[in-house]
Amino acid sequence: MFEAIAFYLFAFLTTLMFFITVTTSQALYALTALAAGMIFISAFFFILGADFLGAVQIVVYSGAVMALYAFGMMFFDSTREVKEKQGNKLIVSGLSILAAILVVLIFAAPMVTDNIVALYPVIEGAGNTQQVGMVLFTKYLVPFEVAAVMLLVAMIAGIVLAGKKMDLSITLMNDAEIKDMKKDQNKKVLS
Amino acid sequence: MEIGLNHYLVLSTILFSIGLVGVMRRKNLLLLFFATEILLNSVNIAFAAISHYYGDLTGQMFAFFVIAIAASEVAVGLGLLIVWHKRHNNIDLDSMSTMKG
Amino acid sequence: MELYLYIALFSPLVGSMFAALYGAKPRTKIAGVVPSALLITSLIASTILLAHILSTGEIVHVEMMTWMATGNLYIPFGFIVDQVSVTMMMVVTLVSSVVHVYAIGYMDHDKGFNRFFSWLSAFVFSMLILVMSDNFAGLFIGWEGVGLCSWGLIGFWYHKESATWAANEAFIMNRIADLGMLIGIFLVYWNTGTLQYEGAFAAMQNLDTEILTWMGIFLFIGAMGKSAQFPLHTWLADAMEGPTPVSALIHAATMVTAGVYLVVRSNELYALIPDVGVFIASLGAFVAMFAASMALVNRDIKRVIAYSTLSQLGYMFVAAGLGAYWVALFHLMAHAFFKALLFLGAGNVMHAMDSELDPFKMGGLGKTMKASMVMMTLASVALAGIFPLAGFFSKDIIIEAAFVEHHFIIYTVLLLTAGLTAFYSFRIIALIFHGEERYKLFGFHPHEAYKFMLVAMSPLLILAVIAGSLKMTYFEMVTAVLPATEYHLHSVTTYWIMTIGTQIFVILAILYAYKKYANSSIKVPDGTSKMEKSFVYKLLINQYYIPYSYEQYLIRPYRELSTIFWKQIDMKIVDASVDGIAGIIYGTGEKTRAMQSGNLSTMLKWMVLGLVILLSLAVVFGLAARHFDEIKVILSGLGV
Amino acid sequence: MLDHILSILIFFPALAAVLGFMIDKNSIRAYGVSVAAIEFVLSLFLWFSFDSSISGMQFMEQIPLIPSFGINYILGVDGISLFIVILAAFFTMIGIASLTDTKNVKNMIITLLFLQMTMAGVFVALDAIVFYIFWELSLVPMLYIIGAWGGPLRIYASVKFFLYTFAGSLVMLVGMLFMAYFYYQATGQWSFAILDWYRLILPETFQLWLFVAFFIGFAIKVPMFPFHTWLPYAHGQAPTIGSVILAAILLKMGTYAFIRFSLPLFPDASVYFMFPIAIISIIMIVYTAMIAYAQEDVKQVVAYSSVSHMGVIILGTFALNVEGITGSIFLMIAHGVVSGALFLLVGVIYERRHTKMMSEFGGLAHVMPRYATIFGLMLMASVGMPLTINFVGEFLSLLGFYQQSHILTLLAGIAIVVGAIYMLAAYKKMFFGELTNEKNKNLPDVSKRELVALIPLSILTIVLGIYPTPILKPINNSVESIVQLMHDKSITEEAKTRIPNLAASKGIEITRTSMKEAH
Repeated sequence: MFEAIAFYLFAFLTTLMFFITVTTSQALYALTALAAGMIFISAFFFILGADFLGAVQIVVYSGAVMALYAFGMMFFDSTREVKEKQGNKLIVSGLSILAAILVVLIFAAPMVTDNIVALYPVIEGAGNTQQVGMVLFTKYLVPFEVAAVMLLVAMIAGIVLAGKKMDLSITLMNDAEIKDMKKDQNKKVLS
Repeated sequence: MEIGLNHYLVLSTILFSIGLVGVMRRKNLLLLFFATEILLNSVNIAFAAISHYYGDLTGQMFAFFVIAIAASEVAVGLGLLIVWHKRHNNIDLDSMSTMKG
Repeated sequence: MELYLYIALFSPLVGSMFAALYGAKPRTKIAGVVPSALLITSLIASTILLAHILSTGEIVHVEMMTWMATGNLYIPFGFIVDQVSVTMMMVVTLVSSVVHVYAIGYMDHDKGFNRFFSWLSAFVFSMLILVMSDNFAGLFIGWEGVGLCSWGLIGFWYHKESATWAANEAFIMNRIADLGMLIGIFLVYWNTGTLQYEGAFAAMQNLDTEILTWMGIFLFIGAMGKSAQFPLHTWLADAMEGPTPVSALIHAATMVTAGVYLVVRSNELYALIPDVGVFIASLGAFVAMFAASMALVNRDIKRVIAYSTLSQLGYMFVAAGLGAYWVALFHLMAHAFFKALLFLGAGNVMHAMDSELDPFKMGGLGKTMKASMVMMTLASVALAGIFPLAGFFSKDIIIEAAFVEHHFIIYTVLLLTAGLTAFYSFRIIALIFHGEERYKLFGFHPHEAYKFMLVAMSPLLILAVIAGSLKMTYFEMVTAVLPATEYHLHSVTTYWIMTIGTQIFVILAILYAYKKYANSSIKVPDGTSKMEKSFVYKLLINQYYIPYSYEQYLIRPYRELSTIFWKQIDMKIVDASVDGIAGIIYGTGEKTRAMQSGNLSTMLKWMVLGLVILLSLAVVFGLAARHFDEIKVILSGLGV
Repeated sequence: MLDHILSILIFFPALAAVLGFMIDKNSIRAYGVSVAAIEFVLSLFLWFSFDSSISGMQFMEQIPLIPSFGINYILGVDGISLFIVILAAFFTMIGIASLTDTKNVKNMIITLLFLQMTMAGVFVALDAIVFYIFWELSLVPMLYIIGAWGGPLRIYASVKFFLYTFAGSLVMLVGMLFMAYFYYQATGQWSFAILDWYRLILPETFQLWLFVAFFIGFAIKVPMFPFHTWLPYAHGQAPTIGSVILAAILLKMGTYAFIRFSLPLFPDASVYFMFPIAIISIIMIVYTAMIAYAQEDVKQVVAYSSVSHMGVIILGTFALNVEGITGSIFLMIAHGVVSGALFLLVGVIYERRHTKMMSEFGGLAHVMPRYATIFGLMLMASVGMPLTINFVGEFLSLLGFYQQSHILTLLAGIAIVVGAIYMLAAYKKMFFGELTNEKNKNLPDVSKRELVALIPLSILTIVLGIYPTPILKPINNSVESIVQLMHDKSITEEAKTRIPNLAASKGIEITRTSMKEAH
């Protein structure tokens, strides 16, 4: 009973948050709603007994990703309202709903068979974190390491991409310098 | 009232389609990234649920990796976003049409 | 004897090549003299062969080399000189020698003099191959060869539109018939296994009548083309565009008789299928009458003579069709002499009148051209079949044969035609040589031809006069290879009544022609007289509207259909459908290019659409896999 | 040297072409002519040392390329391919010799030498993959020739030519792969060797499908109605030399492949499709002849006449008896000579007047008598006058098919009538009549360089028309063995009766097509 109440509550909240994220015209609202949605999702993980995953979700998303987004938004004028030309709403919603129905249909049909054999069964008598650790460092060791390298690469890439000409500051330049820079940029764009 | 796997799957589907809506209607690149996060997370829910109901840890493992990928995506994506913004002073999707065939 | 055979055959070829060497050079007498001399050599060689055959009765048969050999097919270049082919050789070499010598004078001023002799000798060579070959394929070589030379000679004055048109018409019409001939040859090969006359005719004795009938019909179609039988006759009259010596040689004496030769040569085949023979005879009789009727009113000397040739060819086919092969051959020979003479005489007249052909514009030429007048008159008498000239012996016997064989309709037609023949022959004689000197009105200055031309014509004159007396000798010679049917009426009285009756009928026709056309009241017709307005006259002068209808209903539709095929079907359907396929591919590319607008948002929408499609496919296939058995039942119910 | 003469024939011109890049521009013509002449002498040497009493393959070479898939470099000639190889070398030679002053003459000569390589390769290859490679490679030089030296529509024409033929040959490739797969299924070994395939007896349904696959590739190349529309464009736009080689040799690839592949591999299917193909051929013959009559451009007349004649070749091939097939092979050579000469002749006048419209001419016989004479000779050969080279082929082809069907042969025989119509009409328009066009008044007659090409062709036309035996005999022997093979291989009753049994009728043992020699 408690589980059901929790599920429906968080389901409602997550849906709402995400809905706000995709519909609001304020970037800041969207960011906040997304962060909230992420935290609500971790609740499902806890309900499902995947404690470690829930913790990671909160740490990574709300901590790291959202912080990154927040920093990113500082580069742009995030306070100004985002102008978005809207296309045909009917197509957008229609396609989405159609996709949803189809996925549900697929889920409803063949997945609920019982002949799925667990590849890495839950180990009795061990906590979730323990289990995760055991599987992650035995069976998924190589992917895990690869994922680590990938994160490293992504980090470097992020720094390199974003950090180009970090030392330039438009506010500190005079008009002539800005003009020069613009010219340079234009050239680059053209090339 | 028992909450079964299907409930989670339906929830995941709903979130997924909200993500799709976002992907399709957002013209701001940053907000588009938000929508992709939603997509990834909706799948994570499904993974975790399946993992739970079948007593198999594979789902959780996949969810981990999805999170890792999401994190790196954000890192690289934001980097690119900043570069674009520096050049063009906007991050409007409609301005990105150099791949016109 | 083989040496003489080769000399007879190849000296015209050498002559042709010799003249061809001078082809692009300005005219020179030597290009005419050498081929003529070589032709006379050929004539002498043929005469020796004739003497040999007459004295010993031996047939000369040589096989020079293999032409085609593949599978079971074996075709050599083989030549045979027997009683039939030696007759043809004599006719061909004799008439062509005369014509060559004559043409040296006639073509005197033409700048294509050298080319003319090259073609003319080449023609003689082809004709000799035709008559001397010992197989159907060799015959076909000659057959096409004479067609080619005829094309070159009709279109000799190639700057004249009408000449080239006539040349092409003759060639194409002959080709139509040649197709029949080719099919006939195929039939012979696949049914007898050989194309050699000897083997083929021997094998034919055991074949079905039906196959033989088809063979006979197809071979005869070939003969119809070359001998200009109805309905392929129109080219012969148009072929008169060629120089007159050509008309004399090709379109009177030799090439057009090739069809008769073919039927005579294949007598063993036609003897087996008398029904086809009757058809040939009927067609011949029809053409005899039909052509003679057109000759009645024509206002072109050469065309009149051409129609007369056509009419006489009809006679020959009657004889050949009725089984009187030797008679056909005999008439062929006699006809060659007097008709060539007639043409050459007409050539003299043309020469004198600056190529004017309308006899109504002549008249009274007898005073200046006595020799020509005598020759043409004698030739016409021979043609009309008056005793004792050649025509009497050869032509009357055909009429008699028709009577004896109880084909009375043919007999009547031929008899009437004999009258018509006499009438139209003497119509032009009267118009040209007698009556008022109308040419003065048009400012012509006629003169007699060169002496040597007249001398050259004299052998023909002599033969036209005396050929009849050779009848029995000839009969004995040629019946060694042909069926020896003699045509005698049972009752002597009937014979005399018929002969004298025919003679009187013919003489009356001649007198009528003189009365009508030799008087001084003849004017150049201007289309106003009552006769010219009559329907019959119009019908005849327009050749029964046959050339007109060919032009309207065959040539023009062919031309239009060709254009439609090209412009409409080939370009707009066949090619366009190919281009259409390419166009569809290009078009899809152009259309779908809009998808690649480069706008990320649009592309994302497409991505979602793709996702939806994939998902639907998954659902469909999932359902199909689950309900496979039911679907199978439904499909089998639908009959798939 | 004899052991590798075929490889030498293929790769010598290619090597020479590569070296040709280093040759100075001024001496390239002499270089090209001498290379082509050596090639031609080599091909004559091949003929000289060819044993015409053997019906099978000779001068076989075999080098494994991909042994695990049975792809080998196998070469060999028999009577069927020998003369086309010689003809190809011959045309390359006179083509280069008579080449008029074009831009980039060096590239042209090098391209022609490459083309010679591919042509030789196609006709001597006995491995399906090697055959296919040369088959496709031959498109490239021709594409370049049309695209680089062609008329105003050259890009369209060359792309059409390439895509059309390429699409067809892809279908053929699928057929070949399936054939090899079938061979693998039947024997447990991969093989692309044609002589291995000859031994395979296929079920009738397979034969039908494979026949169709091969047919599409070949038919487009021939080109057969309704796939012929690339040809007029290609000919119309190609430079003279391109048209000559295209008509004389490249088109023969299709008909040659019919005899090399379709007939012996699928005898039952050949019999099954005999009448449909015969009807297509008849449509080809009559329809394109009529189109030729309607043309205003003399080159198009010759181009369409090519299609018409190819119809007779196909008809002869599908007569499926010795007379017909021998005739069709002979006609391939004959048509090569005659149409090549006709295209050269058209090139002569185009060179002088830069137009091919017949309405521009008229009365040319007055100013160019020698030209008119040679054109007349070739015209008569094209029309099928006896004692010219074409007649032998046409006569035998039609004679052969007459055994199969009387009515269809009668219809096909219309070729000799309609052929005469368009050719004579074209000749009349060009050469006869008064000389009306001022521009034509001072045209020079054929030059020495042009005569270098035209005289040998004229001599060939007549000599082979009078004495075809030296060519007919080797062809005949090889064809007999193929017909016998087809008879032995055929399954259905109809095929057994349609294809004659030579061994029985002749009472002699005909050597089976060289399977022993292959291994």
